[in-house]
Parts: sequence; structure tokens; C-alpha cells
Amino acid sequence: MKKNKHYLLPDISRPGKVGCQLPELDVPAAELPPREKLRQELTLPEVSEAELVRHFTSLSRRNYGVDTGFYPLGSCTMKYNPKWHEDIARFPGFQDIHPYQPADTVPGALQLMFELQELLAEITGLDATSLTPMAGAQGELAGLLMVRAYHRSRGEDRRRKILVPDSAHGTNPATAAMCGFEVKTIPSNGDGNLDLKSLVSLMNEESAALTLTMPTTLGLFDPRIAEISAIVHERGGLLIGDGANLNSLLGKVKFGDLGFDCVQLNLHKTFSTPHGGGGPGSGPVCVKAGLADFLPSLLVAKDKKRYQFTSPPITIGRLGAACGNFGVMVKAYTYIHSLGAEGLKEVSENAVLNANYIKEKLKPYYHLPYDRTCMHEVVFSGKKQKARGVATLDIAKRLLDYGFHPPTVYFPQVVEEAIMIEPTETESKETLDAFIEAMIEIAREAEQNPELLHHAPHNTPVRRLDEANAARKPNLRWKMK
Amino acid sequence: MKKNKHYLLPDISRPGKVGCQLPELDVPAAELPPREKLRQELTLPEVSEAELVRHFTSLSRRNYGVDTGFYPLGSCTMKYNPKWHEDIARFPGFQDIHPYQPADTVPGALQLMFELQELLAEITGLDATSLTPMAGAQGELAGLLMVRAYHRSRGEDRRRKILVPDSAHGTNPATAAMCGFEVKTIPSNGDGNLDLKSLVSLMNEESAALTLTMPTTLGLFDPRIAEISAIVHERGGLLIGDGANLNSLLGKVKFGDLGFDCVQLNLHKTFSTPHGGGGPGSGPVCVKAGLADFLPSLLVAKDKKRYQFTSPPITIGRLGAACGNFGVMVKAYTYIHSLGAEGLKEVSENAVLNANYIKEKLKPYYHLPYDRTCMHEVVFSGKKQKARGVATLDIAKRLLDYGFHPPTVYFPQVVEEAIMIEPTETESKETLDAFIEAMIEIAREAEQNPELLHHAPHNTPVRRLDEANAARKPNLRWKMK
Amino acid sequence: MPSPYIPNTDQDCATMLRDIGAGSIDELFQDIPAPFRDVPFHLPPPLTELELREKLNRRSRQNASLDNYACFLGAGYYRHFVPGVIGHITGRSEFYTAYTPYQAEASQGILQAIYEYQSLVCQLAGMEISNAGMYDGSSAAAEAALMAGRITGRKNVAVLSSVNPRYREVIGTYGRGQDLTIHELPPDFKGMPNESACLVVQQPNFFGYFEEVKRCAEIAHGAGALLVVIFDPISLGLFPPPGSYGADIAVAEGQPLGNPLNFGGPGLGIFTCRQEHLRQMPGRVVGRTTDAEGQTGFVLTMATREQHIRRERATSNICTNEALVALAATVYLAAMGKSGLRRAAELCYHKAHYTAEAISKLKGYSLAFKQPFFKEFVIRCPQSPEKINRILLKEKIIGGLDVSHLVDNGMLLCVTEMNSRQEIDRLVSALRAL
Amino acid sequence: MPSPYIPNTDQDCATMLRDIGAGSIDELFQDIPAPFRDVPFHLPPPLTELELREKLNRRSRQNASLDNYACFLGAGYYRHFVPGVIGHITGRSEFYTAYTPYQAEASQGILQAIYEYQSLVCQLAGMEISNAGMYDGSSAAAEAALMAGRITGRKNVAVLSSVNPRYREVIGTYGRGQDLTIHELPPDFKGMPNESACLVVQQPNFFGYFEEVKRCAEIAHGAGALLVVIFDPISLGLFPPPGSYGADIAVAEGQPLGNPLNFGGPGLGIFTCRQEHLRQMPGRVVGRTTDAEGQTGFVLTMATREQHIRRERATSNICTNEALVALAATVYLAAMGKSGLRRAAELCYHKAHYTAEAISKLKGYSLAFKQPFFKEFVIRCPQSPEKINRILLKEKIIGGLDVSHLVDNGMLLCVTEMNSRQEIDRLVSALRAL
Ligand SMILES: Cc1ncc(COP(=O)(O)O)c(C=O)c1O
Ligand SMILES: Cc1ncc(COP(=O)(O)O)c(C=O)c1O
Repeated sequence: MKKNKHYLLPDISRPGKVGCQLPELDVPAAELPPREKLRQELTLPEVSEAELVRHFTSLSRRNYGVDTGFYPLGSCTMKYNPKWHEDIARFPGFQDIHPYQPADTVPGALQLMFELQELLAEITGLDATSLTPMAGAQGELAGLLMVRAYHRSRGEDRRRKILVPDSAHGTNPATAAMCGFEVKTIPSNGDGNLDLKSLVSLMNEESAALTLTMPTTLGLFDPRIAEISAIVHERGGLLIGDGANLNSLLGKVKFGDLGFDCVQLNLHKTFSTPHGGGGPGSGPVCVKAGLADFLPSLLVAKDKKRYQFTSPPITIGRLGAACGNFGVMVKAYTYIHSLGAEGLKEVSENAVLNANYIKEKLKPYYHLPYDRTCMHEVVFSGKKQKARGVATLDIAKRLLDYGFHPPTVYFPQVVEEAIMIEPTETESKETLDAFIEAMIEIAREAEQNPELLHHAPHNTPVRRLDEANAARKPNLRWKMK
Repeated sequence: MKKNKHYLLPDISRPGKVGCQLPELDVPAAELPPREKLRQELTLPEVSEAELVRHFTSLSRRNYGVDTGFYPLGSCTMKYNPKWHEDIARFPGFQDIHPYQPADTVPGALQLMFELQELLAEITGLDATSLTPMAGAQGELAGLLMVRAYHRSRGEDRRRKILVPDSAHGTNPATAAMCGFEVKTIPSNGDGNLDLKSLVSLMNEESAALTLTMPTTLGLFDPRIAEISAIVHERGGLLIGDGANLNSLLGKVKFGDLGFDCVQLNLHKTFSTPHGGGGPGSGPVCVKAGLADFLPSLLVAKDKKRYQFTSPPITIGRLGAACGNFGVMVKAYTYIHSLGAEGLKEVSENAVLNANYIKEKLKPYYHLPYDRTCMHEVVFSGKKQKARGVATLDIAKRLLDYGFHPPTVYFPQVVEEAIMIEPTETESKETLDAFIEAMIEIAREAEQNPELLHHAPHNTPVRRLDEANAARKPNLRWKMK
Repeated sequence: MPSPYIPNTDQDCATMLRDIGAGSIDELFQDIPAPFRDVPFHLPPPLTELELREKLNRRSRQNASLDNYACFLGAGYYRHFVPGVIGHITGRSEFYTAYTPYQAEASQGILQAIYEYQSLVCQLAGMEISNAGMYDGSSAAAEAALMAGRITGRKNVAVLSSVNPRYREVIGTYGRGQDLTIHELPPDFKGMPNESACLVVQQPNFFGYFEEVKRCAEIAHGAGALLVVIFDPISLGLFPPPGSYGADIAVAEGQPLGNPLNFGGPGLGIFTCRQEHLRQMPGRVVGRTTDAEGQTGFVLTMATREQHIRRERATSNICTNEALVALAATVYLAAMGKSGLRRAAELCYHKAHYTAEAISKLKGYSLAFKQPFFKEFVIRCPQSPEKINRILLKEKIIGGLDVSHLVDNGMLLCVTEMNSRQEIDRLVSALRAL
Repeated sequence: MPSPYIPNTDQDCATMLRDIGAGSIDELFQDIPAPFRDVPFHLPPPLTELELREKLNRRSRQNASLDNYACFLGAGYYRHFVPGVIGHITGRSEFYTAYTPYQAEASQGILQAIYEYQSLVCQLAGMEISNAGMYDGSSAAAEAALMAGRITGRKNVAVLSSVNPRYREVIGTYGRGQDLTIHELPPDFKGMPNESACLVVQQPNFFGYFEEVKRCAEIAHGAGALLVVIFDPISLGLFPPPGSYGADIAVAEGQPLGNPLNFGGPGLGIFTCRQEHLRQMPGRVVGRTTDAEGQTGFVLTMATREQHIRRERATSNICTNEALVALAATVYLAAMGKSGLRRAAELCYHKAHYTAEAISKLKGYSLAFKQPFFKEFVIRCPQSPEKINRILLKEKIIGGLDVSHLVDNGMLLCVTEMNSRQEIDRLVSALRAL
């Protein structure tokens, strides 16, 4: 409703205003250090609570979330997350506890963590879990540090290469590099599966592991997973999973059965904790018994009904100063309990059904590089439209005008002008149909009125933003005096 | 962002969907009554939680609240209300208690009510309070039922007329009628004060009371209040206050000192509890000692540190099945404690300052019927603009385009084309200036481009709505089969 | 001391005073005769958010909050399940910081929500129209009696003695203003008092059991009176709605539809009636219309019945109602849907019967009434219910309402879907052990 | 069983399968070799919202929630005041149900909020630039060490022994991947190890007292190493910011800025540095730009440093961070403003000193360090801190951290604005009574 005015906090700051008031001192004042040891100047905005609330409420209204509409961002599993999980995570007994409280003052929290470790182990078909990693990428880090420690413990420190499929998420190679590995890329074959020949040739005594997203980031399940696992293991390597796509396997298939030695999960995707505009997340690692002693600390152990934190004997160490993102764990725990085994299976089945439905409906309009049954997401290519001068970015921006959040675009990089659509199971057929209709309409517009797309979006609070200039002349903050 | 699509719940309902699931029966099933004694058909929408949330989130985004922007609705005291009050009202110990629990299981709630009774008595300068009325109008009802009971108890049942100023809020005459009184209207004089001659002539042995809003609904303080009180009381009447405008007197002036025998307060206005889109409210009545025995039940009494509900000896009776809108009381209690005496005074001073500032700034552009210092609100008339064919309604609708909620219009009815502006103390000078600027701009538009105003609003989710047709052919619900 | 709620700085105040042409704030208060101005107020000193949160947290913890007790208390306010989603929607500040939607174009959200509320409530009660809600169930019942008086032009109101006594009291309070005479009828009444405007019945009644409402309707209508029904909205998941047995006006306490108890308030007065009585209906109502471009939209309508237009000839003085509670009820009904509401009612029914049976098998306890009931029933106890309740409390059980003034050693127990079997069994054991 | 989270009805599924051309859902899973498919999962049976709310309410009540205890535990996670307004803003679902703002035009709200966050954090720390936040303070410190390694091309990292031991461990974990060697330096260190990438100091340090940071800066810079400072954001209301004494990278745990403890997570890794190091900075960053019509807008920028573009040559693997916690910190800093943050720091300072003085007067207790401190200090106790804590617990007091492995019978106590005088006096009496 409001005319599009643009304010930053300094614009609404006025000397003397205050948004929150603290009590007066109720003890005798101590002597302060000499003036020169104190802060000379502190400049922060000064606003009243009302102005603060209007400022941020207005910002929120310039933002799109799952509660606003369909958010088919591929690889991100943007489900609708039950509201009451939020309430539970805010119970004072979960929210207002300190990570270093004595164990016997937090038995409820420790039990919850212990049980979540077990639940995730069962869901992945692996033997042990550490909940410590604070997002998927940190879970990957834990995994590859364990890989390094494992090989070192066996005197195989020469294994310093990690094999990574070309379709992998950027965190996979980046993590490998952070752990001191050299990255070797394995191409996909024409079906979108891993090229086995390359795997065979690259998997040697210098290779530590293959990191594999399953289903792959093309949204496909590689049917030769058993062969892949055999090749890796026979040659002394480990098979490390990126579990970000677990949503298509939930309650159906276990990573452990597929041969994975270690997998990180993204609780903030699969296990239904909202993404917070970019976080917090939680990225537990689950491992086979042979890696359990390397797990990052802390774990929760149970000893005759008493729960307490422990550290595995040859742990790779701590990844954070506490015990992971407990607030996120509470929601994931609630989610698993609320669905049970049957419910989880329905989740993956509907996620897969929805993705295939979109695939079939849009196939006539957009190029489908791998025309086979997909899992939880489908990857199209905008190359048909590109040929007519309409980039995938234009299509994405135009979707905003239709009230939809765009899919992931230009990822995976192995697909030209990629459009990666992940509907999730929490969307209804009606929503999918409306989205499909919009996509078809846009395909038509791309032919008949490409200009319209080049200048999209038209109905958003701002028009298309100049990203190039932002990077060229970085303006990363305001300054206030 | 979304294209303006319009759905009602039946539009998104599909057989088999469910938004909330209840547990299975955990006891043996009992025998149900025969089928014909059971409900044959129950038709309600069927939607998933995600669809429900999107539906109502989208509705909320089509609504304007104080958190969205300035809301200068006269007589309504639309302040910004501190967010944390909401949190406190939701403490389980306040929210999850039953009104009929034994008193010794709810000492905290009873103490809060008891103290609030005392606080409101002190703030109004009266002797006793009942918190029972659930909104201002019910507080008025309590007041006039007490007036009737009072006169009857003195054998003066013939006093069946209530004097009501012509500027009064509609609830005042309506309440009088509900209590079986005849309403006699007293005109305002040229200064906007009560016409004393009329008062003298109407205040006789058949008159039970004068109901007076103070400051008046013209936003003015009648300087002859002492005389008014004397006239009413000398002639055996009672002076009943409508306390909805207390925001201009908070911490400065007491109703009791001014001669009022009874006044209802609107906690949801003055005492900073948000209005909820139309309620809940809370309308306590405070009275002089002589009326205390008539107060509506329940009251909270304190007896040697124990608190319990009581009923005054000759109470006018219950107004509701419990003890009033406790949830609202918690916030009002918090508000009073958070401000203290000095803070309340700052509230009224700033409320009055803000109103007078707007008055002075807009005086050159809009007709000001009573050109004198106003209290918490100022009443303009749109008659200058009306003369050029622009109605006050057009001005109001045009304000929406500028991102402001319009003031109250066409009330009080004694002012032609009334525009009643109540800024409240929680608005900043910057906001007032922006509003003033918009009002001036609109005055200019009214001269130069009246068509623009006739067709306003232009930027809202819907354009101007046809109210006449709505009343002519009432469509008050959807039907579902 | 700067305040988080008063954004004007000293500088702002000075500028504004200058622009107004006033020398000081005090000048703005000159109309108030000096002796009345700036008198002392004896109020506690201001506390900050931090201090008040602590103080009120402590204060609230003194109350036995029912999420920590087994509760079998009902009698008009019920602990039904409140889906979490509701709070998230009523917590959208565009809703709860808005006023009554007088400016329709800026208030489509709340207006449509009320329109949906009216629709849902009609579907639920099987009635033709609904208003936007009233204060609570009891005042809605009182307004129903007043409305019946207006429609029939009669001054007698008949109320069954099995109607919640507090509701009867409120009808009495409101009735006094209109000089109505309230007649209390026994359950086995045979006819109406002369010139009765209406008969008020509660279904299921205060004691929890079902009235013979069809018979009531026949007698009332036969005497030219309206039938006013007070219903339990949750019961309608399983039992026939008032519209199906001849109610002319049907009212209810809407709190059980997705609202916490809040110590009894805010509640929600559901008010429905026949279409033909629209113009006599109290309270606000939202209607559907179109905008200048033909789009659907919603407005407050039929305002000529209301106090702000019609003043002393209005159908009621009600102005502020319980909009946010009505919004909660709207979300509740939509979230439960037809199957959910039925399930809620069934759970109540079966659990209540399980409880009643178990207790009535205990020595010294018996059911006071043998009529069919829904979720409440009166148990005759071997000793005073008050004493029993005091003992139950030690076991973290809040017992039923003491109705020994109406039924010898009677306790009105309520069982809902919130009472797990384990809780019920705990209650039964505790009673047995007494 | 219909589920509230899966809106497809059976009918929908059937239609969709037909449109896909699949005979059954199972057909869609044909790529998965049969032996792996539909294996049994041993999970607890599903529970409804009602049941889980109850179960988890009970579970949460088993924990000693600190709003019901006097708490003197800090050591990196702090119970500072969280203004209620914060939750209302982070609770706006447009914020918390969004993903990382990859599509800027639909994400201006969160993008601007992050831009404001970056700005506020720079103002606070006196640093030039900030990223959008990292996992927590310890991992931010570890990333700082890695970044120093990249900038200097060196493999040694010096860390003062007075840095939080858990932070030192995390630096060790991350360092191992890059084959960094971590050197622990004593407080009175005179010089740097050869070829050091950086010196990591904590201000105030783990034991609560202030380091001589200027001396540290001189020594580090003299050796061509960067100075990495771990700061306490609340302390900066009163004490000089890292930018003022030569920090090249300054990191912190942001939880104290308006976030509850949450058992230690989610927290927030604040990460700031000099402008010149922008291209080596890990994590996301938001920049200001304009749209096609010249309006101001915000975008994720400088992404060529990041993993999703640069892959194995990225500055870090971090992807998801703690955006919502950063939003809370943004609102906190704006709500407190300059005077509020100063007041918070002052309250901590004075209350901590009051406590320290009172305890050190007790027989058998003494302050372990005599350096100036902020809100934390180590007390040498007459018996094991663990035993003392067990006794305090009975008085509803959560005592300080047991640091007896570092300081004989040492207990690290923390006092903030949340500790009322009454609580402090209770602690002192309890210690006296021991
Ligand atoms: C396939 C895949 N792997 C890993 C990640 C990294 O997870 P996170 O963002 O939680 O660090 C993501 C998320 O973007 C992903 O999609
Ligand atoms: C002056 C005045 N009196 C009485 C009332 C009635 O109060 P309520 O709406 O709480 O019933 C109002 C509110 O509209 C009012 O402004």
C-alpha cells in the first residue's frame, strides 16, 4: 500500500531516541578504568520501538518466503514447515538453557539429542551420528576431516585426492580444498550418471574418497550405485555422501545400504526447519562404525539412564564452542516424531511425484537434458529460449511477476542455462498447476515478446538490480557519525 | 508481489485435505447415540496447513495496521503498543488458566486484577473499579445500569432521562436506550463546549444523569466542567464520564476531581493494548464510593494477603460468564507499571502536543471549526473542499494512496464533513510532518485535480468499494456443500 | 528519561511548541481549570521491560497453569486443543494492530477474514446468517433475548433452569435495562409463560446432558416465541446443529474454537440467526461487494442498525467486539475441517464416557443424570466436591466444578481430547484412593 | 491417513500419476535397485501435534530453564537481555521462511537487513567491512586464522593461551585441514613464532580480564603477522573496539546481541576485517546497488570468492550461515542504540565488580587475577567448584564454570544486567553459608 520509499536505519535515527530501556543500576557503582581505556565514541542508530517495528515490518513485506508462496528453489528443499515446531523450539526449557550447565540440569535436552542421534542413524542406515555441524557444509567438512584422519590412522596419508562429480554442489570441492585435498572432477555421462570409466581411472591409491550427492544434483538416482561403491571401496577409498537431497529417499532407502561410509544431512532442508533467510541450519554427520571414533565432538552418550556429553576417542575435534544448533535439532526431532516411518515415506513419495509431474508437464516447452524419471527435483535447460535471445535469468525474473519464486538457475553448471525445480511434497497439485501454467505462459512470451522478459520483473518492489555494478564498486555498509 | 488473485476458503478446499490432526482414541469407544440423533452432514473447508497459512498470510498483507504505518483514527487512540506486552500476556501462567479454578491456584492472576483495580481507581481519582466490562460500550452499560439502580434505591425511579451532548459517540445514546432511558440531546455552543443553558433546562427531576465525554469528542476540554458538575449534582443527577479520551488527561487530571461519579475506560485504547482488528477490548468502570456497592460482579478482594473474587452487595449483576478480558488486563497492567506516574504524564503531554502541531500546520488548508487549543485530537471540516465538489470521503481515500490510514471521518456528526485526527504520543515528528505534507498535497489536488480524488484510492489492493450495493443486496457469507 | 514509546526528542518538542506558538506544554492544558491540573498520582515507580518481564514471569508462575496439570474443569470454558498455526496467524501484526475495518480498501484482510468467519459459523451452526461476533457467549445470549423482545414486542423471557447459571445472570442483567421479566422453567416444562418473547435453552445443557430441543422448539413456536439456543461449538462436530431443530437465534461461547482459556477472557460471543431477522441483529456484519473495477471486495455493511449511525435506536450499543478471537476461530475451523471437528467431538464423547463409567463404578460415586451427554456430566460424590478438589490438587489434578448447590455433592466434570487416558486413570485412582 | 503437511489427496496422486504415465508411485523409484528399496525403518510411531506438544513440554520442563534460576555461567555464551521486540521481527514469516536471497528482487527485505547488519557490526567493532555472518564465534575465529594464512602465505598460527580453550580447539580442527601449526603463547609472550600468519587474542580474555592488546598488535605486526581479535560485542558499549587497536580481523560470538542461549546454538559468527582483505574474506556479503529505474536496492555480491562460483578455490566452503540470528542482532543493536548498549555494558561492569568484591571478602575466596576485567572473573574457591555448584543448585543458582584444570579451584563467574542485586546477594550468602 505504501508508496515505495526507501529508508535505512541512519535515515530514521535521531539523537536522543531509544528503542529499549534497561534498568537503573541497583548496586553501588564500581570505579571505571581511566577515560583513555574506555571507548571514546560509539555511534549506533537511535530509534524508538515503534519506528523500529515499522522499519523491519516494512522490510519483511519486501521479502518473499514459503509462507508467501511457492518456492521451488532446486537443491534447497523449500518445504512448508509446520508452525508449531517453532513454538516447541521456544519452550523456555529448550531456549533458555546454557550449553555449559551441569548435565543433570538439562536431562531433557540431552535425551532429545541422544535420541536424535539414534533416529538419524536409523534413517541413514549408518551406525553413529554427531549433531555438532552447524550447516551442511560444516557437515561435509567433518566428513572429509574424518576421511583424512582415517587414512592417516592407517598409514595412508598419501591419499590426498578427492573425487568429485562435475555436477556437485560448490561446497563439495570447496570443502575438499579446506581439508587439504586435491579435487579431481569426474564427468557425468549422457544419462546424467557418473562416468564409470573416469571413476575407475581416477580412483587409485592416491584417492581418499568419492563424494557423491545421492540422488545427484541433476535430481537423478544413479542406478549403478552398487558398482560405484564397490569400485571405491575395492581401491581403498571411502564413499562420502552429500545428504542434502535426502528428501527423495526418506523412509525408502538407506545410505548405509547403498555403501556410503559417511553422509551429512541438512536438517534445515529435509527435516523441515525453516531456512531463516539463509540460516541457521544444522548438518549432522552419520557414519559407519569404522569412522565413529573420529566423529567431531561433542556426542551425547547414555549411561544407565543418565545422558552426558562425550568426545569420541580419536575425534577430529570440535567444530564449534557448544554442541551444534540445538534450536534446529528440536524442530527436526519433532518432525521425525510427527511423521514416523510411514509419514517419512509419504514425504519422499510425494516429493518425487510432484517433481515428475512438473517434468512431464513442462517437457514440451523447455528442453529436458535427461529425459528419464527424476527424483525430488527436475533440471531443465533454457537453451531453447536462449536460442531466441531469452536467458534463463529472464525467465526466472519473469516468474516473479507471476507471484512465484524462481527455481534455482545456472546450477548444476553441467547443464547449459540450467533451471532446477524442486517442488517438495508440501505443495499441492493446484499450486503445481498454477506454476506450470505460468511457466508455459512464459515460454510463450519468450517467443512472442522477449522484451517483456528482458525487462522483468515488473511487479516487484524494485526492478531488476544491477549486480555487475554492485561487484565492481562494492558498497557493503553505511557509515554513521 | 503476487498478482491480485482472490480466493475464499471454499476455493482452496479439496476433499480429503486436513490442516490439523488429532490423536487416535486411547480409550475404549463408548456407544454412540442412534444415527438419527447424530449430525448428518458437516461441511467445512478442507485445506492443508500450508495452504491455510498462505491464505491468511496473504490476507494479512492486504491489511493496514499500526505496525504498517500512521493510523490517526480519531477517537480510537491508535498508539503503537509495545511488543513485549504481547509476550507477557502469553505466559502459560496467564494464558492457560481457567476462570473457575480454585482461588488458591491462581493467586498471581487475582493479585494482578486486584492491583489493576487500585491503579485505575488512582488514575481516575475514583474509589472503586470493576474490571468486568469487555469493552467501552459494556462499561457504559455498567455505568448506566448503576445509575438506574442508584436512583431506584433512592426511590427516584422516575429519573428516566439521560442527557447526552450532540457530539457524543453513538455508544452513549445507544447504551442509554438499552438501559431503558430516554435520551435527551444537549447541543454544543459556538466554542464546541456544552451549551449550559440547555443543560440547565433539561437537567430536572426526571433526569438521571449527564453522560459526558471528557475531553469531548471534539477533542476539546470544556473549561466549565466544575459548573457542569455542580448543575448536574445540585439537581440530583449523576455525572457519568465516557473515558475513551483519557489519553489526554493521563497523569495530569483525575475524573474524580472534575466531579465525575462514574467513568468507563477503554484499556484497549489508552492503556496500550492493540485493537485486534476490532477487539478484544476491556472497559473497566470506576466509581465514587456511593456507587461502589452497585458495581458489576466480579470484583477481586484482598483478605489478609489472600485474593478472591467477590460480588458487591447490591451489584447490578454479571456482564459476562467470567471476570472480564483478563488477557487485555495483563497488558494494561504492564503498561502502567512500565510508565509510572511521570511516564503517563509524558504520554498525555505528547499526545496533546502532537495533536496541536497537526492542528496548526493544517489550519491554513482545512476549515477548523473550533480554533482553540485542542487536546489529544483535532477535528477539521472538509467543507472548503466540499464546496469544490470533493467530499471528505474522497480525501480519506486519497490518503490511502499516500500510505496513511485516514482519520475518522463524518464523526462527530455535529461537524459538517468532519475529519477527526488523533495522532497519539507514539508518533514521531517526522511521521507527523510526512502526514501533514500529504494532507497539504491533497488539499492542492482537491483544487487542481478533483477527479483524482473522486477515484481514489489508486494504490490499494482493491479500488473504492461499493458500500451502497453491499447494503442493498446483503451477501454476508459463502455457502459450501 | 527517554522512553521507547515516545519518539519525540526534546528538540522535537521545542520545535513543535514553537510552531504551535506555545511557550510550554502547560499552555496546551490551559483549558483545564488550574486546581484540577497536575495533581499528584500515587503510582508505583516505572519499571523497564527487563524488570517487568521478571516480575510478571514470577507472578505468572504462581498460578497453576493447566499445561502442567490434569484439568477436568469446564462449565462453559473449555480446554480444547489449540493448533499452533493459529497463534502464528493472529500474531501477524497487520491483523492485530488494526482497528475495526472502517476504511475497507486498507482492511481487506480482516474484512475477508470476518466474512469467512460469518460463513464458517453459519455452516457450523446450520444457521442462515451470523454477525461478526460479540463479547462472549453469555452476553450474546443476553443480546439474543433483547433481540427476541424487539422482534416480538414482548417483555417476558423464558429460560430453562438447566441453562448455565452465569448465563442466566447475564441475561438478567441485560434484561433489567429493558424491563424484561425472566422466567425460569423446569426441564419438564409443559408450556410457555404468557406473551413470551423467547425460550432460551442450552444444548447440551449446563449439566452436560442433551435437552429435548425439538420439543422445546415446538412449544416455543407454538406460543409465538422465538427459540434461542446456546450451543457448544465443538459438540456440533457430532451432534445436530441448532438450525436443524428450529433455532431462531443460536449463540455460543467461541473460546473453544482455537483459543486458550485466558482466565475466561477474551472469549467470543458467536451470534447467528435467521436471515429474516437481519435488521434486528446486534453487532457488526461484513458483506461482499465489488470495487470500482469489478473486483470482489468486502465492507462493513448494514450499519444503519448500529449505534454509530442509528444512536439510541440502534439494535445494540456494541462497538468493539472480539475480532481477533473470531479470527482465531476462523483459522481453527478451517484447520480442523470437517473431519477434524468430527474427530474432536468424538474424542470428547468417548473419553468423557470412559471417565464417567470408570468413576460411577467407584464406591460412593454415581452419575447424577441418566440422559445422554456429550463431554460433561455431573457426578454425585461421597463427600463435598470442594474437599475432593483440594485433595486432587495435591496430585496435580484440577477437578470439576462444585455444583453441590444444585445437585447434592455434585461435581460437574468435563473431559476433552486434551485429557489423555493416563490423566483420566490418574483421576479415577485418586478418587478411589480418597 | 491424511497429513496436514502433504496436501495431495489420493485423487490428486492418481491424476498426477496418470499424467506422468506411471502406473504407481513405485514406478518412479525404479532407478533404485530393488534390494535397496522399501527397507524397514525402525522409527517411533507418528504422534500428533497435541501429543508432541505435551511430550516435549514435559521434556523441556525437565531442564532447569534459566528464567527460573539465578545464573552466573558465561564463558562465551551469555544471558543478556533480549528485548521482546526482536522475536516479533524475526517471527515475521517472510523473513524466516525465505532461503538465502539469491533472487534479489524478491528478497529486498532480508538483503537490506543484512546490509544494515554489516553496517552496524562495523560501527560496533570499529572495523571497515563485515560479512553476512558465520556459524559461531569459534568457527569465525578458525576461518580468520585460515584467512590470515591465505593472506600471508604462512602456516604458523599463534594463539594466546588466554583464549577460550574451546575456540583454540576449533582453530585446531580447522587448521589441521590446511596443515597449519598452532602455537600457544603465554600471556607474557615476548615475540612471535617464525613465519606466523597471525596472532589470535581474545579481549577481554577467557578469564574475563583485559589483555594488553596494543602490545599484541605491535608484536604481531612487527613480525608481519595479522592481528586477529575475538571480542565480546557487549563490552564494546564501554571499551575500545578492535579497530581502534590495530585488529586486522575481528570476530565474535554474536549470540549476546539479542539472542537466547538455545543450549549454545544457533549462535552467530561475527566476522569483520580490513577493506583491503575483502577478496580473501570468507562468507556471503551484501552490497548496495540500483535497479533498472535507478532505485536503491541490495544484492548478494562478490560471489566470485564463494564456493558456489569458485568451487575448490573459494575462500571458504560456508553456504548456509545464521541469517536469522544476524537479523536478531541487527534489531538488537538498533533497539539498544548507542545509549542502550553503553548502559548494558555499564550494568555488567558494575554488577560484576560488586559481585567480585563481595565474594573476595568471603573467607577462603579470592580473585585469581588482579587485572581489570569486564563482566567475568575467576574466583579461587576453598573447595572444588564442582561441589560448590552442586550446593548452589539447591538454592536455584547456576554457578560459574569450573576452570579448576586451569586455575586451582578456580570458578569463572559471569555477571550481566540480568542478575539483579537480590540474585547476587543470594549467591554471596550461599557461598558464605557453605
Ligand atoms: C547439494 C548440496 N550440498 C551441500 C549444501 C550445503 O549445505 P549448507 O548450505 O547447509 O551448508 C547444499 C545447500 O545449499 C546443497 O544443496
Ligand atoms: C468516545 C468513545 N466512547 C465509547 C466508545 C466505545 O468503546 P468500545 O468500542 O470499546 O465499546 C468509543 C470507541 O469507539 C469511543 O470512541
